[in-house]
Amino acid sequence: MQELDKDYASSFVKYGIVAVIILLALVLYLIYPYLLALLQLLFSNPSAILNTTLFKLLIFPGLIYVSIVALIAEWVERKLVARIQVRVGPFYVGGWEGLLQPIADLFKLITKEIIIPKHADKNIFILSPVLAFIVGALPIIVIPYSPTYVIWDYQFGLLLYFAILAFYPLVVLLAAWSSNNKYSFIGGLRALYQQASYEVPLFLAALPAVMLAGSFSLTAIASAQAKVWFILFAPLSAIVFFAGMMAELERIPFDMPEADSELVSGWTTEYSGIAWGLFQFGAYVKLLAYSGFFVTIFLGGWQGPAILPPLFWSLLKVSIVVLILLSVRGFFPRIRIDQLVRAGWGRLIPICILNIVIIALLQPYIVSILR
Amino acid sequence: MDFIVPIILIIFSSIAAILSLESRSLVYGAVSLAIFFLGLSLFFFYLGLTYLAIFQVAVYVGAIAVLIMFTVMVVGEGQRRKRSVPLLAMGLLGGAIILASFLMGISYFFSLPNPSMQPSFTLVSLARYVMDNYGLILFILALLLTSAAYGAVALARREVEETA
Amino acid sequence: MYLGDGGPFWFAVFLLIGIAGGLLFYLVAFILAPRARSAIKEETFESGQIPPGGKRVRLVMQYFAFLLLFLIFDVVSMFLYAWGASYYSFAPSQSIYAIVLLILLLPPIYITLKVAKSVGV
Amino acid sequence: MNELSVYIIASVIFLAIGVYGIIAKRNAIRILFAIEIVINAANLNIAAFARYGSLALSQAQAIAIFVIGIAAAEAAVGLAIIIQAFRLRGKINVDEMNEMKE
Repeated sequence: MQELDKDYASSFVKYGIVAVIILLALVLYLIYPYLLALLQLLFSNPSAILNTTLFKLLIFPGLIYVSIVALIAEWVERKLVARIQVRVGPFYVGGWEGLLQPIADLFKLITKEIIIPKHADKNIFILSPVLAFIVGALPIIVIPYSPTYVIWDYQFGLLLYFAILAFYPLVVLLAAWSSNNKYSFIGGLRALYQQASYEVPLFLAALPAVMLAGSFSLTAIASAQAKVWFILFAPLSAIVFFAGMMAELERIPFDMPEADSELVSGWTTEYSGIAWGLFQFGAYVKLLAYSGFFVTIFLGGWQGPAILPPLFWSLLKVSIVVLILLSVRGFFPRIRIDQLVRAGWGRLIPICILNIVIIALLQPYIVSILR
Repeated sequence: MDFIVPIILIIFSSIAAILSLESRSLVYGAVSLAIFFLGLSLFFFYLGLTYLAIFQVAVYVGAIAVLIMFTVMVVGEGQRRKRSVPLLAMGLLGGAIILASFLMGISYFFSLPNPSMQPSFTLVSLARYVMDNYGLILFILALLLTSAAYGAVALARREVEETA
Repeated sequence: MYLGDGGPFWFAVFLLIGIAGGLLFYLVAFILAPRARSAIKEETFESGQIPPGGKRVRLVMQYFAFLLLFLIFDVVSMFLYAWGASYYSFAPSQSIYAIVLLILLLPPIYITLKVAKSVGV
Repeated sequence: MNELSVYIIASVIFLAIGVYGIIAKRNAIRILFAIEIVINAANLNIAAFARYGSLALSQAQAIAIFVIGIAAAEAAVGLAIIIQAFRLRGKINVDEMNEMKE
């Protein structure tokens, strides 16, 4: 046994101080005029607050909403899978049906010790959970929940979404490599193969939506579906996108990177405490981001009968997609990595190409329907 | 006249580029290279070439940096040997010659009046350039990419056979 | 030019808040969590065994060919996006380059899959 | 000093760094890094002349994405060669790969 590393605690303190400095700089320099404006609005015209970007960023389609939904999704998943498997699931914490279980989990994780294994690359080991969380959370900035509830209505929103998620394999690979563990590294390589094999089907499956709307802006794509949802023009692409989405999220039929019966916990094996918690939190936020994206490009976004507000429809659709994604876990066994790669390249990409060619050739008919 | 942002970007990207070549660990070098690609995409974004900036991130960071990092992790650091001084001197000399000669060559740009900026672009004109005006180049590039895919698969084939 | 009230500004704010929030979790954990260290606890986890081998493990990779194909396809799909966004301004006959681009890349996939299958991966 | 020259100087700096790396490094992976830096320097030059020159922005982007496509093909083949050299020889330093000479 070799000597323990002496400056173990210093990296936490160092990064914690960096965090405090960033927050102070943000509040003091960047956003304090906006905060002041928000406070003035609070007294003069409270309903106008809902339309300020700072409110959107911090509260509704932004950070707090996403965090709460991620916590609820954890509870729903445990409860749903338990019911499918005729168990009870979380039951005691929080009175009714264990509703406060996720918060208890959060407190449990935050008070646990963070173990940094021997020979681990300390800086990358500590920073990669934060990066995984932020890469999962950033895409929600372009996803519209209604014509007004979008943080950044960007002209290239769809491309920006894919560009942000392109960082994810990098972060996974770094996390797996830095823990210097065989299980982690095998899990990381599996994750890389999986992400690489299913990113191309995702790109190609989202292309029909861009073609039909004639724009990269996600708001434009959603409002182009006022007459017909794009899932009717591109049903094959929607199926492929759903499969690719589950693979990118490492949900159960595609969860080889975390295969807990083979690889302990995949690429998160050496992570403990809140470091692991950040990975899980990031995974649920990413689930929400993917569901919102799927709803926007295939299921018409906020479109629906005008009896109820657009916000209701988009939240309803997102909840349904999230529920389907979560409940799949109870139904399917895990598939093998070679079956996964074979299905990704041999089946999904040709199906995507078929759908793109069909849409390209049927252009006159589509113009007569959509325009 | 707004020099602050480009100068910050130049410093950021140059440090990343130098670190990617000079860092001790190859993995840190690969991370620095990814940061350099990101810095370049920020340049493109600031110049208003948005599609190119996002293309750069998706291809360079999302694919090339990942592949390089994968290769580094599998191949390992290689044998670390002492720096060879003649090689280092030659490299520095080469870099200096490039820097000096190009700076001399372009020095007449410095005194020119500030050129006018191009207006922003439309996606349709971009697609017209890619598919119509440069259609033949695209066709040749498709052939090149196909042959590169063939070549890469053929080179990696032995690997597949051995690990099976 | 790009600072101020625009989207990139809020993007940067979001990024900074995310990073600072994530790091702040570490600070809270550092204050709340116990630190009972021991050499055995920091040993690399290997299901209770003492890990063999050196510091960094290297593993052989399968499916490397698919990673290279991924690189090629990434580029091609970005070209297709440039075409796809201006779908309505091209006649179907003008889209021939895009379709040729797509069809040309199917044989390498087929060959890679065949090679992979012939060696039983 | 005009704004165009700042970007050209940036591009020349990156080019010089890349040329230094190609000459001074012996590790094949580092040489690949240096080549990528050179290609990116070229792209930055195209982008700068598009913004401040007579090249249309869309035309410059078309040219630059062709360059990136070629760079991707080069990286794919280069990495396959590096992996293969490592498998066969167990080393990735270019000055040791001299079996063809003997």
